[in-house]
Amino acid sequence: NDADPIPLGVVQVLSGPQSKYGANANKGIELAAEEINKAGGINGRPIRLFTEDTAGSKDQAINAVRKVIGQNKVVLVIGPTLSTEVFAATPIANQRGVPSVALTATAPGIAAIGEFSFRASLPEDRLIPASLKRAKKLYDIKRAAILFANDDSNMKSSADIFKKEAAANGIEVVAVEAFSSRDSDFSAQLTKFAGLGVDSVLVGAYPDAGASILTQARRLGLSKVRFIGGNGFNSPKIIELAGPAAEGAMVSGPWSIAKEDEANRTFIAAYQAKYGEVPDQFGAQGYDGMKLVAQALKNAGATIDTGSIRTALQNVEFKGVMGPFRFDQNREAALSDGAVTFEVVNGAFKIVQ
Amino acid sequence: MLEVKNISVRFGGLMALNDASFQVGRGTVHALIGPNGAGKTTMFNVISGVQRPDAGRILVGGADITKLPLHRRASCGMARTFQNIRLFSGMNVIENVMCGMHPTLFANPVLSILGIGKGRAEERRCHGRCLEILALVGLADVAYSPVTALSYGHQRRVEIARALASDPALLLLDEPAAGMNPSETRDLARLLVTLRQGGLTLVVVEHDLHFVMKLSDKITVLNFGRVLADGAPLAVRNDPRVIDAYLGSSAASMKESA
Amino acid sequence: MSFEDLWWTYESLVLSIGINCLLALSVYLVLATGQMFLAQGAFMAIGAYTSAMLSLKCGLALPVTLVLAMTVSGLVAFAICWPMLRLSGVYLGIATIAFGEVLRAVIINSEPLGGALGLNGIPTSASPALIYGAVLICIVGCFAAIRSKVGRAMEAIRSDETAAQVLGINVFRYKMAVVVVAAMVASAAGVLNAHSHSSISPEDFSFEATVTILSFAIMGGISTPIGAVLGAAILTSLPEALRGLADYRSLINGLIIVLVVAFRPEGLVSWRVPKARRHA
Amino acid sequence: MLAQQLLNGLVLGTIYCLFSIGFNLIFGVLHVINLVYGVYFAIGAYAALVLATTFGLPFVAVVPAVVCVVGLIAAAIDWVVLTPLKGRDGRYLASLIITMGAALFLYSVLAHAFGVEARRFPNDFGPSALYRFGNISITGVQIAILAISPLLIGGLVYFLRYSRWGIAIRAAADNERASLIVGINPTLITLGVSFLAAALSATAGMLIGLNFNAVQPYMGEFMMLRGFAIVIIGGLGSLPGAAIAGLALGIMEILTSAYGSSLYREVLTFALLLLTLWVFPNGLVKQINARRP
Amino acid sequence: MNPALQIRDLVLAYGGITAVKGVSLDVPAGKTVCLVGANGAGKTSVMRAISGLVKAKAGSIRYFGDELTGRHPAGMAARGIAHVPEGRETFQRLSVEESLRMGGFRLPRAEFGHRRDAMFETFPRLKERRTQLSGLLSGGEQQMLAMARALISNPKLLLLDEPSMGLAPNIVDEVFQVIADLRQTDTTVLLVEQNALRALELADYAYVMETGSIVIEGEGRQLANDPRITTAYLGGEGDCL
Ligand SMILES: Nc1ncnc2c1ncn2[C@@H]1O[C@H](COP(=O)(O)OP(=O)(O)OP(=O)(O)O)[C@@H](O)[C@H]1O
Ligand SMILES: Nc1ncnc2c1ncn2[C@@H]1O[C@H](COP(=O)(O)OP(=O)(O)OP(=O)(O)O)[C@@H](O)[C@H]1O
Ligand SMILES: [Mg+2]
Ligand SMILES: [Mg+2]
Repeated sequence: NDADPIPLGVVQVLSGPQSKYGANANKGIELAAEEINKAGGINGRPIRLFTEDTAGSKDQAINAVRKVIGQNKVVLVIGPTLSTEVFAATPIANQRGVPSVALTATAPGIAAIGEFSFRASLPEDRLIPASLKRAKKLYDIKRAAILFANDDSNMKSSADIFKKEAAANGIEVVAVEAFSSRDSDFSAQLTKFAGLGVDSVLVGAYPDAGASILTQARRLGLSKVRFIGGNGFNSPKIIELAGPAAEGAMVSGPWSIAKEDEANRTFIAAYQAKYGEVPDQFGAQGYDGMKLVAQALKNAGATIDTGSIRTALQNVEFKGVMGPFRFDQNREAALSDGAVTFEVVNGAFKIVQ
Repeated sequence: MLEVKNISVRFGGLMALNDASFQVGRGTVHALIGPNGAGKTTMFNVISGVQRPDAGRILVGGADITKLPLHRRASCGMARTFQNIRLFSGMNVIENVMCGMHPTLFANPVLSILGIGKGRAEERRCHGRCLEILALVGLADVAYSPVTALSYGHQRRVEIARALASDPALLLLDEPAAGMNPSETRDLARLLVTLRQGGLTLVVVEHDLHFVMKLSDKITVLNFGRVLADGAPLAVRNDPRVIDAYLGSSAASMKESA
Repeated sequence: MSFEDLWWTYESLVLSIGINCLLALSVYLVLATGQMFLAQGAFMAIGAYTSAMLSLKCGLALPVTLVLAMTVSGLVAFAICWPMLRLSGVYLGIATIAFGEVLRAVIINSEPLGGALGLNGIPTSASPALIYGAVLICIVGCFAAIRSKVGRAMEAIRSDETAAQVLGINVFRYKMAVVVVAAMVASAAGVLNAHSHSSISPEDFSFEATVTILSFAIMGGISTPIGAVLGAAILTSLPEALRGLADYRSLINGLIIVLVVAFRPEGLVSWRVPKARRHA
Repeated sequence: MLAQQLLNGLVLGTIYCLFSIGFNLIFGVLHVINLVYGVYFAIGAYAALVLATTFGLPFVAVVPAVVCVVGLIAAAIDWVVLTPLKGRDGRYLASLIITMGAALFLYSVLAHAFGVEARRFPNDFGPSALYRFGNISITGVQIAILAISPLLIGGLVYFLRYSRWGIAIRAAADNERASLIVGINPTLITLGVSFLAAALSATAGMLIGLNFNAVQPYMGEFMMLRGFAIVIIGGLGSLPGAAIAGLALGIMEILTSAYGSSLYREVLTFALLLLTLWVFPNGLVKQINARRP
Repeated sequence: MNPALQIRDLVLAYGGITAVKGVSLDVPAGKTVCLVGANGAGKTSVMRAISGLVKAKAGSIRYFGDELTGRHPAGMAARGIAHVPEGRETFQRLSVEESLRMGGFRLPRAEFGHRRDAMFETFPRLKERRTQLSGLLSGGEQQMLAMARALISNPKLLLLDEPSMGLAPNIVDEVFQVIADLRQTDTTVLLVEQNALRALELADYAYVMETGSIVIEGEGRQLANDPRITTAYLGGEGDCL
């Protein structure tokens, strides 16, 4: 029927410790869906979201994807949140020929899972070089240390990319240290860095651990050292938690609350109005991801089936709060103007050129 | 049958056994008595291998078993009961006794698991034999009750039945009559006499002197881990050192009853 | 919803239940001898990684990798028996968990095994028939074993090791045999898990995974294999059954576990298997 | 650098001690594995956070309030969760599972109430000053941790060993029926121990939340595994053992990261545990086996 | 005479099995009453019911007029009831001295010291072993400890379940002496004993139980010479073979 809602699956971590990533992405998705439906839907048809929680578990991610496809007959799946979940669950969608769009997973190889597997998040090998290049130019960093959560696949790949790009930019990496995502004490690693006289620390950590690292570093006297984060760092949470210790930290991302364009301002205002808090990168990714999918559906025209959606996704041209967007040949994100780099100045992210 | 040679066991500063030696003749009933804490149970523990002695040797039928692993002693024909009852609390009475037969079950475990061939036959034999033993100690009618539902005295009988199940040549009983009234004690004594006639060698620790005097062929008295006296029941009973350390005033009543 | 869709929707769940049944049985076996041998996660990992590597790198078929992985696990279990079985009670429990965590850290830091990301694209060749066949064999095997002299010896060991030894039961040999068998069952579960989900990563075999596996057996009841299996089935499907509750899911899930254990501390199934068959 | 690293180790080790004493009370003395213990850690931190932000209480008032509030909450929860297991054998395992369920429940409650994202204390809350002695820096919170922990450990050891109620705790854990006979109610004792242990856990949670300045619902989880390891390495039920093990583990973790590689830092705990048990199968401070062979 | 303990139609069951089927007995204050019977007769069950360890299915237990059924077992010690249980029930991980402290939990520190010294005088063996963990004591030593743990609190009602079990003859004498001495005080004693002859001779009054019911009762000395008893429970004329 022409007026029937278009069923879409949303599979995210909505409970458990990792829900801080999935829940925010989901907020962005719902906000976008609401706007789309308010604006008349897709070619006259509203969209309907079937949202399922994975609790951060692979098994549940698989079952959730199976449920939205098998039972709710969705034509496309948005998610899952974490890279490991994507690796487990996306093959299932592929098996049925249902396109899936991962919005937040950054580990390498995700789009390669199958013909129907897309990834809208900018992988880190596009973000980190930007940070390093600018940091090198602005602050002339020479001696760096790497610190990352080695039991987290995203952070592990951050660290690998840091290593490679530091070499490419002529930055000497004098130490590579790790921690576990469950840790909250980083004093040993940081004291060691202080002893090695590094001028910068390249961090693969999520905001919670990242803020602790910054706070402890300042305490241990690494006050002049520049901290450069990977994608995990790109959150206002870092500033909120680390307070003054966050000053001078740098990060690159596809999006920042500091981006001063019309689309971004409207998005932030709408998000704040709906949820009473400012969005973080996950919220923006969710929002843009949903809008991107809607654009593709619109392009697919009247005959909405999984095949046509796949083609539409492959060819979509979209401009969201993160800037212009399309997928490349390998179904990876190809943001045409790439990453923006920010630095914390006076308790807020400022874009640096 | 059993030779205990210069056994010493030390717990911290305490010599629980101090150079204790005695011999048990084949087919006899040998009593081990002594004050509380004299080391009788410790001696049983050493003989059955539960406790490693600090010095000394244990010989059974001439063979030195001092270093033999615990579980191998059962197949040498040794069985024991525990003073503080140690039944397998999750099982019922007959299962407990069947566990006692374990060293006499030789069928391949795989056959037993599958319940075929030798395994099956053996299982039947085991079950039948255990029922007989239970009848012997007067527990036939509670064969299938959980052991935890038994009164103290009955649990003690299960202990004895379980020890008998392996068809031992040497049986060590630690206070078998504790918790039994005089008539029950008498039944037990009768049972033990029958067993001795069947060629079984018995070592008994017991504080019930009537029982000990009537039943035993020889008595060893332990005191502070040392052998205080060793000999025929009458001689031991009249030994002033034994009266002083162990019997107390009851020595007098013993004489009357004898 | 057509039957086909219904089956497709719950296929993974059904497979997971079978695999978790195997794990629960592995826990059941060790607990039946009173050993807190909690390396199920570790042996699952050994099975899963061995089989995944063999099929990804050498292209071997599932039956072959299954047998090889189980052999490897059996050997590893055999090797760690000697130091481990000197420990008893919670000491053994925590030591086996520690073994699992050490193994996991080694995998995390090992590039060939994919590090924290794990291995992906493993052929999904585990069929429901294979998984449930294995479960059936294990259940029947467990029942047959506990009804024989082997089962009596196992319970005797659980109840009082010293007394069992005095009765002539070779406690060490029994414990070792049970641990090796349990490790092989757990590794079979690991293999089947890898080949039904297509991806494995170290976090699947963490401490939490082991506790979850343990909870299958405890909640179902460890007096019979049926209890363990039932526990696995219920606890595996619970998160799916509660999907309607959205974010209150884990809250209710936790509450259900508390209530079940509080009202049935011996587990859902608490009857015991007789260890002496009554003959006429 | 070495001096700073040793100080880092000392602080971390003391934090481990603080956490493990209470854990050992439940695990080693009551013979119950209580996974909720890690939640009390977080509840302690959140309680402090709420008292400090919503009610604006000063640090000195927050500490006793947290101890009482969390202690009572814990006693109530443990009464629901642990009393059904009384007198059962296999208490370790059943308690592990029931408290796992309870922890799942409570984590959800915390997450619903406070969100899963980290929160922080107000800037000027608690002894937040930073002191520098030459190359070495130390914060007021760290000094507080270093000062409070030995007092608590010493006090608890004395209490358990010599006071009548301390003996009663061990008696109730040892033989419930006998303790009923002599007129000690094991249920009340359990509740008392829950209160005590949770108060310790909450204190630790609050201090650690302050030290790292991040409070999260799941913050206790990373301590739980180490708590297990420390209690086992030290010897079940031995508070001095746990103190030694906690301190040693903290220092060794820091030194390994500092002079070896931090890649294997997390494993160190478990490798250390396996090595210790290899040599001392009953932990460093062996509890005398009170069962005759 | 004021009965310290008045049991009426007491019924006890374990699961489906009725172990005690309507027992009534009286223990007058300050007297010693003895309960004898074969294994499994239900003696221990009656004792446990008094101290609240098993719940009565029916019937009443009055202690100086106060109904005990349904009361929490932990409250019995405060009422002045002490129990030497079957199987000793010692605190394995507590030292001898600590165990005694638990027995005298309510005593002030100084009084506890006196009572403890008195116990050590009665059982010198315990004094020698005062710092040893109870679980490592020999069987007889544990029995002495259970006895001392009960006596130390100066109970008003003392429940003794086979107090002489596992004790050497000279210590058995000591225990019977203690019980005889208690007759001189106002302590009430309910005694279960397999050493029935001596118990009956000591007791003011005695009950004989058989499969859950009381079958004979009477003055202690009178029963000691009753032929029904001597043949069934006392093993005839003491000749065991
Ligand atoms: N494992 C141990 N550690 C310390 N002391 C022990 C240990 N085992 C036994 N003892 C001590 O050794 C002594 C001898 O104990 P044992 O049990 O052999 O005495 P017994 O002769 O059997 O006494 P009873 O007649 O009371 O049973 C006792 O004083 C006991 O306290
Ligand atoms: N925990 C229990 N569960 C089930 N039945 C029990 C339990 N305890 C005792 N019984 C049953 O209750 C009856 C009375 O037992 P009780 O222990 O009171 O006997 P008793 O007179 O003290 O015997 P004994 O002289 O052997 O100590 C027995 O038949 C016994 O089987
Ligand atoms: Mg003895
Ligand atoms: Mg009795």
